[in-house]
Amino acid sequence: MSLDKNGIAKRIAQELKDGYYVNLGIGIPTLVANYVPNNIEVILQSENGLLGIGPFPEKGKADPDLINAGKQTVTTIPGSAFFDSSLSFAMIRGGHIDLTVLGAFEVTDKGDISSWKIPGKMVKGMGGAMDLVAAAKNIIVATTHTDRHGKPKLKTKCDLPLTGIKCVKKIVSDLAVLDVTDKGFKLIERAPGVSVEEILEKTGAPVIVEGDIPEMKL
Amino acid sequence: MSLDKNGIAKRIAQELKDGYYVNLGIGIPTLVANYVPNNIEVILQSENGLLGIGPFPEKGKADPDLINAGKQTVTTIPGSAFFDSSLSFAMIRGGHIDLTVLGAFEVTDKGDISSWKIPGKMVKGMGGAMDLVAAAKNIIVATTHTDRHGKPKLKTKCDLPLTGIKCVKKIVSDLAVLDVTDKGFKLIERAPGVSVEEILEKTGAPVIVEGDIPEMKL
Amino acid sequence: MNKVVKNAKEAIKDMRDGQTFMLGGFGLCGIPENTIHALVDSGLTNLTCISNNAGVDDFGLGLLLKKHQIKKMISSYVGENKEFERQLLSGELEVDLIPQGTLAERIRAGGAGIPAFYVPAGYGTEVGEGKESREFNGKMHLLEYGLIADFAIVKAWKGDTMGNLIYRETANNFNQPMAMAGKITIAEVEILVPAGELNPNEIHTPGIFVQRIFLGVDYEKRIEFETVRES
Amino acid sequence: MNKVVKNAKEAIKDMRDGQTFMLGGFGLCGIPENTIHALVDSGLTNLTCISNNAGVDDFGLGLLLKKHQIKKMISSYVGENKEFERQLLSGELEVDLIPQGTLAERIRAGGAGIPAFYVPAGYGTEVGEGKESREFNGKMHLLEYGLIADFAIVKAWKGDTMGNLIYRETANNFNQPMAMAGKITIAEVEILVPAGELNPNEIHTPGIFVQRIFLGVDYEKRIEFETVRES
Repeated sequence: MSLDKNGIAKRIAQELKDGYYVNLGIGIPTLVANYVPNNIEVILQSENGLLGIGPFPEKGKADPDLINAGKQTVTTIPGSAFFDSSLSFAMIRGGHIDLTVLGAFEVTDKGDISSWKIPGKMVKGMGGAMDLVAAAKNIIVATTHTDRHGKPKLKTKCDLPLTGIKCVKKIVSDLAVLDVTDKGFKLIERAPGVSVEEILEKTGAPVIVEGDIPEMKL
Repeated sequence: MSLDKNGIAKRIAQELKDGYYVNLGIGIPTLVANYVPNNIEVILQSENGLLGIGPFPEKGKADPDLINAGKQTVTTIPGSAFFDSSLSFAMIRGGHIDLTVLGAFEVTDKGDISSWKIPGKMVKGMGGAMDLVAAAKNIIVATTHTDRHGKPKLKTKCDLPLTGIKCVKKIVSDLAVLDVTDKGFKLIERAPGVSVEEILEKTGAPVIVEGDIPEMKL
Repeated sequence: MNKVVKNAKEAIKDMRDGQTFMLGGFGLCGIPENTIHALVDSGLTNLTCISNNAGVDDFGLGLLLKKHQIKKMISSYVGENKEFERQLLSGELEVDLIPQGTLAERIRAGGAGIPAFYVPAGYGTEVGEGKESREFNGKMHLLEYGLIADFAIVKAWKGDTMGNLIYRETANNFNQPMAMAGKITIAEVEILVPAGELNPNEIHTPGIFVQRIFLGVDYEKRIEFETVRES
Repeated sequence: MNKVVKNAKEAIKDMRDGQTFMLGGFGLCGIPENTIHALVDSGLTNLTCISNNAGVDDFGLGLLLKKHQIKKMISSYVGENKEFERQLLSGELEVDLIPQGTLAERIRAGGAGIPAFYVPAGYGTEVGEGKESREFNGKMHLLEYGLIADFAIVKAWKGDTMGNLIYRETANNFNQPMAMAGKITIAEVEILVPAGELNPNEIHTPGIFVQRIFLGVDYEKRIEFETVRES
């Protein structure tokens, strides 16, 4: 059975390691924070100028000077730090972030990603997405395997305007975990009860399948 | 009579305006701080990371964490700020310093300056001098008119390695004040009792002399 | 030296139609509310505005957009604003969208006297079209240029009479780099103290970057998306 | 997450002959004294050192120079050191002199993922020889490259267990940009506190840049030129 949003977030959380500095995009990626294993410490960066994002504030305690990159009110953890936007992107561009998780409209087997603009629709802007994908050491895309019309979002070429090229390293979808390798997509895990055949059918690019593909353990 | 060091510094202090941010080089330029007119406020920048240099500390009160760019112990004035070297040179390079005063081995009528290296002698390095001269909006050179062998330091071409080109705007020497104009040196003032003839004779480049040249008022 | 002005109106008194200004803030967090209101009252038009975001319909930059005072926006993300969308689609408003980190760095570079620099962001995308590119360390980069503005308008938490500024929490954001990049930088602050009362180790923006400062009033500090913990 | 190490010896345990390191400080102000002593004890050789200055004969970097551990210095000003002069003139030591502001910016750029940028400093001088140059805004500039190092070794005043750092007065200098530019950044501090005790508004170097931190001991803080007021 395909995963829901929380399932995807839960699987991505397994990629976290103790001491990681992580930037989580808006949407499913944000949910990853809810599944950080108890035995490790992960520091969340918000590109508007915060290291050490804490949980949302209690009701009535929101501080207008303390928001995340999605403009939501947040809190901080002990050991947090505030800084300006240029230093924030120095962290990102300089490769100091260990892991970036973001959503996508399309991802290719070369690691290209489209995530910011749909022709004909209002263009809101790329925000920090292009900086993040261009510089992150390790990018995981959190996405559904197909769009709401059932069309593959994992393809050989992006039809929508690109956010970055040759940058995505791994995809965690509602159906599978795939690595982006020099030779293209490689199937790593299946969602519980989802067959390799279904994954291949719903992927718009060749997928390398080697040996038995295990089910995700969630 | 030619000015002594303090006389040169005193004349340069007349160029200061209220609210100026000023970087003073080592040597005669440092003395300028002693002659800031009482009715104006000038903020001194030290390129190692301080805005608002105060007087030297009282005996026994030197703080090893608080030095100027000449590595001397200093104090701060109310309203001072500390910052790192990259921000310090952002101020300098970005043109935020109103006036830079520095010494020189040679200056040309094009505004070129040599001040950091004498072939055959130990090279200590340029420190911040090249950054300062390349970016300052307004550079005054404080110098003796001739070297200790009596040779002109104001010339048509620097013989020593350059610190920067086309940057010096004004020279205050022990004999005269000269502007560096598009057409070369222009005599502005004479030191008290020094004749125009003496200045011309001791300058190694043509000097524009227009009308009566007033004596400095010190 | 006197950098203190009475209010926002006095701070922008010599601003002219057609000029370029930078406006600090991220969303509605850390925006210079007093000066925005003074700009609305000024009736200045044909302005180019460098701001990460564009406010909402009835607050922040949205107020200037509604009065058609802005000719061009230079931003990274301009959602959350219907009037903006309308003007953009009708061609009344010109928009230059820039990756957020590149925007922040272009502003810092402008203030730091760096005319141009290379970044990887945007290479291979439409952002890179028409731009110079070059390979460094096996990776392609775009040449990006420093940005300065006639006026930089920033909001800080505390300031002193010499223009030294301290920002609070994530209300720092674009305010700090923009303070460096204005030919004239105007700072409005919630707390204005005499020189010497701020700890010189804690200053984010040294006073050299700030030409005018005033004590802001009546801060609304509107929250864009109030999000609270589920209990 | 555990960034706290016992001492300087542990902090540099995996440093190798021939590596490049950055060393914070300006003159003898703000230098990482503990780690310098550990480097002397380590016997590491053939090192390339990026440091604004070179210490004095019997303190700071001078101690490493005396033991011939440094192959190459990248600095802006190297006076105040006779042994340095001797090694330089005899050809034992290689020196790359860089304008101080360019050096600071190259280090920040390295840490910020900017591979190259343009500055006016040095154009038309021997510093510009062999370098790419280009005109911007009617003025010539040199292309300069970002710098990183295998290790950046910095000294801060206060630090916490997550690596957040606060510098004191002019002991900040090159420490802050260098902290950004080490593949491994080691920070020694005078005061080490648990995470949460530093005010997050006051942090100069966010912990993300720091991999190892320890409480330094026995700081001498030697003054290079003690200058006092004439009474």
